[in-house]
Amino acid sequence: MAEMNMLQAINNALDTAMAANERVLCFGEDVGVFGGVFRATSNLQQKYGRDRCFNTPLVEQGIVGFANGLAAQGSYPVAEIQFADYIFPAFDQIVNESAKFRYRSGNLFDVGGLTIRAPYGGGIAGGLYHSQSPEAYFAHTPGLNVVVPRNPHQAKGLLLGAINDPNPTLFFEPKRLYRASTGEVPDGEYQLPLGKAEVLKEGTDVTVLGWGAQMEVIDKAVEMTEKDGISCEVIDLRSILPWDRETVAASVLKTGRLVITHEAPMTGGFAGEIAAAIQERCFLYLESPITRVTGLDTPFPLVLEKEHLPNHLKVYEAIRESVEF
Amino acid sequence: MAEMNMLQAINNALDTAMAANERVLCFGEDVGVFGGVFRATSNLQQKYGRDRCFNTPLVEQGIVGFANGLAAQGSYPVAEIQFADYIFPAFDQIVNESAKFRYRSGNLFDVGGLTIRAPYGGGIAGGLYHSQSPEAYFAHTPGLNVVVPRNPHQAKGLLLGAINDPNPTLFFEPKRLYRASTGEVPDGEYQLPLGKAEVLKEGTDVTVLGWGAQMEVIDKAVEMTEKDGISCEVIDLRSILPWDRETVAASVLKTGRLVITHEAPMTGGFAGEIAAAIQERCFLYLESPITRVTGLDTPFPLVLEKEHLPNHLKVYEAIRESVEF
Amino acid sequence: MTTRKSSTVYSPVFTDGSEHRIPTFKLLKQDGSLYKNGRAPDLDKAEARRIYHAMVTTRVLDERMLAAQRQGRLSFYMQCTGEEAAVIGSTAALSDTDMIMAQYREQGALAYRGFTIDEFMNQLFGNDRDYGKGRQMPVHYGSDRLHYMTISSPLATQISQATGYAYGQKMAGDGACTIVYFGEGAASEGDFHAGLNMAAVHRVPAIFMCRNNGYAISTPVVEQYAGDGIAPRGSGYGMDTIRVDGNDILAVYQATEAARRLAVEDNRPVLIEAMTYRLAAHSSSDDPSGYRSKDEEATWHSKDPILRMKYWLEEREWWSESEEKALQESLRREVLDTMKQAQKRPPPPLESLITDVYDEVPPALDEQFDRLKAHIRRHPDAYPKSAAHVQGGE
Amino acid sequence: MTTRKSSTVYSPVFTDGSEHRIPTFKLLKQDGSLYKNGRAPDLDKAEARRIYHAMVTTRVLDERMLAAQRQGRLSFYMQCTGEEAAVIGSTAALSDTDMIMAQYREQGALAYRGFTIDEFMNQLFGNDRDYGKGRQMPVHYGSDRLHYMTISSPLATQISQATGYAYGQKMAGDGACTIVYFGEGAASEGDFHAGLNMAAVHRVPAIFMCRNNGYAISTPVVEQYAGDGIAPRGSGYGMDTIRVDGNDILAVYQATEAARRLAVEDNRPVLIEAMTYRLAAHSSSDDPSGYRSKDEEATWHSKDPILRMKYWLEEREWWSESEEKALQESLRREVLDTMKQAQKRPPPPLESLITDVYDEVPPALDEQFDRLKAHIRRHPDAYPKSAAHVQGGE
Ligand SMILES: Cc1ncc(C[n+]2csc(CCOP(=O)(O)OP(=O)(O)O)c2C)c(N)n1
Ligand SMILES: Cc1ncc(C[n+]2csc(CCOP(=O)(O)OP(=O)(O)O)c2C)c(N)n1
Ligand SMILES: [Mg+2]
Ligand SMILES: [Mg+2]
Repeated sequence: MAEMNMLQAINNALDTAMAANERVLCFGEDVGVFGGVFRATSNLQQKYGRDRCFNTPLVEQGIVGFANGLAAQGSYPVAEIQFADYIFPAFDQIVNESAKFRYRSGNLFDVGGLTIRAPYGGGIAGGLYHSQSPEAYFAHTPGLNVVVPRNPHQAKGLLLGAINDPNPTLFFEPKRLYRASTGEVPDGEYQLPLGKAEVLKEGTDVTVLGWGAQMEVIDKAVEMTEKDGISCEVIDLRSILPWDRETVAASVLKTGRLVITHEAPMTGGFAGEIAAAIQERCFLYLESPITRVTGLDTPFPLVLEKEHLPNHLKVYEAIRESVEF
Repeated sequence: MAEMNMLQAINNALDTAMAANERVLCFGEDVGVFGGVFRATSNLQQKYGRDRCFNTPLVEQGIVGFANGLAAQGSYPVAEIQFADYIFPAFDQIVNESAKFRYRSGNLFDVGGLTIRAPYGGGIAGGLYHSQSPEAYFAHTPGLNVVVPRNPHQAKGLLLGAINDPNPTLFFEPKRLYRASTGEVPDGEYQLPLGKAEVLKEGTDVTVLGWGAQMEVIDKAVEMTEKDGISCEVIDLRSILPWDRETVAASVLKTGRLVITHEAPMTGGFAGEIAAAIQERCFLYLESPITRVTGLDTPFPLVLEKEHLPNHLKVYEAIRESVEF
Repeated sequence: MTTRKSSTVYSPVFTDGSEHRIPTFKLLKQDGSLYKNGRAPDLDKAEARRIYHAMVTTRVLDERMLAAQRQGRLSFYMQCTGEEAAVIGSTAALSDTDMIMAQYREQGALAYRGFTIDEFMNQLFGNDRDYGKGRQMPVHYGSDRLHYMTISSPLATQISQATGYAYGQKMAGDGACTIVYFGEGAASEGDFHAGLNMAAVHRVPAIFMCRNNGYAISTPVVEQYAGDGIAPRGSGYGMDTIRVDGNDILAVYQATEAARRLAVEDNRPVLIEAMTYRLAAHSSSDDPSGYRSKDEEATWHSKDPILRMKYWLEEREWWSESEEKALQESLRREVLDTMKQAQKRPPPPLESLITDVYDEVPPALDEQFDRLKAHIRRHPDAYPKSAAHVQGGE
Repeated sequence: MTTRKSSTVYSPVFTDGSEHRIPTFKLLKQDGSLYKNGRAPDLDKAEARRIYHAMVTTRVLDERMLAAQRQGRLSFYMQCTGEEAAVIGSTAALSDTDMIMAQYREQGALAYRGFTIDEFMNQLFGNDRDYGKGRQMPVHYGSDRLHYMTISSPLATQISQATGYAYGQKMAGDGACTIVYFGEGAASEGDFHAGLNMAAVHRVPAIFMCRNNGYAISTPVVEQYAGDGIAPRGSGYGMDTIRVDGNDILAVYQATEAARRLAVEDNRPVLIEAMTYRLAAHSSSDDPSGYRSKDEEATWHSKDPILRMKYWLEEREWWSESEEKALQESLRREVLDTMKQAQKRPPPPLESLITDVYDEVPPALDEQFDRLKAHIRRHPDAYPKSAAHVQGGE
């Protein structure tokens, strides 16, 4: 065990994976000698050589296409997209190729070894193009795993889980936690399961659900509501796709109320899917409408970022409204 | 008025728009002398010249990038993507560029003149890559209009509405209706409003909502339910983004029940957004869970397409279940 | 960086590349004789006959299956006709374990590697023996046994994938390479640029084989690019490049053999532009009469790559008219017989709808499937293909 | 099609383009004198001084704003330092109404066109006078008045857009062209390939100006491409292409002038590769000491494009040391004074969060906004920037 921030935990996960399996490769823009613009791949080139950790030319569609080919060949590519906002040129390679590779070939070929890492989310004064949370764009794509960790311990365990999972995985890293979130991280190999939500706190009045950096926001909000005497059950979804409907439904069957929060705009965001599925599953048990606390239905702003983001105050109010409905 | 099929109506809309405004241009793969692989642009090059209707090189990201630039310059590009399945290489140009052009420039520049047409949907034995319904991928993107017509009359009016609307519009054409759907289409210019759903049939027991080719499916299903004595209110959403929550909510407040159907996979599909928003808006009036009848959470299959698609029998059963809940 | 020496000029001279047109490599004339300065590659009789056999197989298969499509037995088909030399000549120059990543018009490569008529048919009819489990349209073949990646319809996506695949081969050190086929139309896609540039930078053992057949559906090359074809782009990436007469089996073979050496021995990727012509329609859905002339087609018919090879074989007495006749007949018979069998076979089982999305079926999808089965059980007549599968419960 | 004549060879010769390296066009030596064979472009004194003024403005602005960033007054900044000649020399050779579509490091073009220090500052501080309404990060300038498209962070997207914009200019027949700037890193993106190929095919009046400054953040050109830079790709598209010493204001100017003629008079798009160097860090978030040597930086410092122009001006007695001093001082003062003003101004109004997503605010967004305002009214302390805007409101 060592105290690490999230970047260190990710770096440590990559190091662990590369040490364990020589077919694990890390690449992307500035990933090589520089160690990535956030330094998630620091020292990996020095340690494992230029063949296994390297800079690519500046072309996201190429990075993912290259990674798809490598994975089909049997390697374990871990491709970095410098910011999740820049993943869209690779959208076709991900949605039409990675996701459908196994299915269309009748399992003759697959890209199960593929992992794509990308820093995502707001809170770092990044404006339109260094703040987006694109998870919902990918969550409409059967064949993909979409995973988001909330802290260093989770980041390492889920990233190792992603690299070793036999399906292609998008791993979105909440970049505002990169240095802000610290905690104890086990040495060596451990994997956390994909597709499983985690109940972080049990409660009886309302279920509060999120992922990634929103878990911190939820914690703050829940702290406030507890002072008001409201008992919250807190769930970290962790995997957006496939998502753990069982755990969420079980919780809502108990609490009768659900508040979901994410940074992405509300319309078409993944909270919509959850709300739709849970109202269907828990219809007779719901005591108030399922509520979504999200970014506005706009591009991501800069100066008024604070106003835009679903912060703890907004989540707090939503919890209260849900309970007081 | 003339009897037309949907392709003829679309061709007629393009002809009307090009005749009315010399800044309207049509281009895309095989759009020129050939008139498009479905012949939606037949004769336009012959009529308006190679400068205003032309083939592009085979590069969707370029087609949309080019169209974005043209629109920023003040033209009205109508770009064709040969199949909606091939729109993903242009995803970045659409989601990061078209959608955010006006916002990021503080309204100094915009691409409001842009329209992107693409045939979409299943039912033509197209398998994975000639069948997709990608509307939900775009519906998570503030700044875009997403429009789907259900018949020739709607196709012409909505397409003219899209071309003239001061915001970038994705216009998805249900290709299995191209020749199958026929009807009276007015001569000359008329525009149907974007952002407005249409109530096609009033009813009291349950609201049945869809768009595009699913409207035909709904009609068949509703015919069956009426025989069972169930009164359905039928709504064509028409615009997926921005969508007309008012009309849908008003209907559900009346009927207390909602069945939504689309071809795309369920998870992350746009029915999820509608269900989430409507359960919030109509919570106390809902008499049964909002139900979604959709494609499976898989890539689009070929031989078992029929099993995969949300046909009238599945919609019919869902309506009955909703009413009998 | 940016410090490499380059010469200096003192007035603004522009180049559009036209002063260095890339020449075309040829060996074989249409009558089967060699050009005066040409030297045939080292092709023994068995290998030459294997190649020729694959070419004829491809041609016969294409003719029969187009006819079957016209009769309504098949929903869709695409012919390789006219491009057999470009495809088969290049595949033949490789090791049989090199990876092939094709576009969709390269059934000749599969025929050469030994994909059986039965295997073709099962895919074309999407029956229970189709490796692809009836999920993709006809001609989307794949074979792991033959190192032939399953075809994917989105164009050019395989190009950057080939770069990655070849990088993996280099890392594995198994002395294999990847050949990737694509049309001159697909070469306009962003993935082409990505794949070739990355291949040059990362020095992968890949051969980029462009079939320049004059058209992308209806779009002629003059509306596809303004330069001297696809080849000069290779030099732009610093990649070894060659242009070859794509209807010349010997030139294609020899160029690919040399390319493979560069790729495998020196990790130098190679771009080959094979100049050829799509003699048939783009696909069974297309009618080229609207966009090209009969004259143009006739010119290219007179350059038929199969005839050209046949004349060469005959000159060497490696092939005879009677063998030709026997082969054509037996192939036709085999195709027809096998087609009948394949068409009769049942569709893939209902489960194939939901397997292979992930390595295991996720719970939510399983639940959707249960509902589907129950639904089909209630309406067996509406689902004739699969009702039998669900009778008597799960 | 595919019938254009090309010569024939009878053995498999590969080319990787290295035999036709594209030369560099130069006019001006570092000491301000011309190369023997060079002839200066037709630049009068006023124009030369306008250019020089813009270069110095850019340098001073960059120095001051980087310092401001270091002091924490600004969140982010990017310098043009070292590349002023490539940017300003090219913009100066155009008509002031030609369209500019830049990447992000081309503030020099704006300075040349007359963007005021005040306008720069308002954007940098995202205040209520920022044309972009405080939505984008610093250096994402835009000006419709000056025909300068608002910067967008995703790289290379502006390249294919420039092709479309120029097509519109051609259709409008207004005799204007579009110049599009991008780095050699961005030239690896698919949109580069799309934009240049389409420009050549559709014959648009566009100038593709690649600033090859040796690095894309930390990635040196040897890890970006394996060929002879970006220029030979232009010939691959059949596009007129030239490579120019990007630190040589006269060569850049003359090359761009000639390019503009080709573009506007003959609808021939042009690719210019300007060889230069990013003297500063990639951005205020970057530290280049980890990926390049002091020596290399020093070599390029000795090729400073501003000094080079200054020496030339001085030689012609169009500029003096005292003017230099006065200019530097007044610029520094103006920058500092204006910065203070800009920093003090209020942020854009709360409404700017929701306007301009569409031409009109859609009802659902309006409702979200109402809820936001109500929320802020309940928690004014949490939103110091905007609480004032909603007091007493609806
Ligand atoms: C990304 C994408 N865009 C469009 C299509 C539709 N399409 C299929 S084949 C084709 C033409 C391809 O031409 P080329 O690459 O020259 O190959 P050829 O058919 O001539 O062998 C087009 C436009 C597609 N399959 N994928
Ligand atoms: C699509 C995309 N990918 C990645 C980035 C992150 N990024 C910003 S600048 C840059 C390097 C650009 O290098 P180059 O084009 O050479 O321009 P220079 O900075 O040298 O002027 C990168 C990778 C981005 N902005 N957009
Ligand atoms: Mg072709
Ligand atoms: Mg650079």
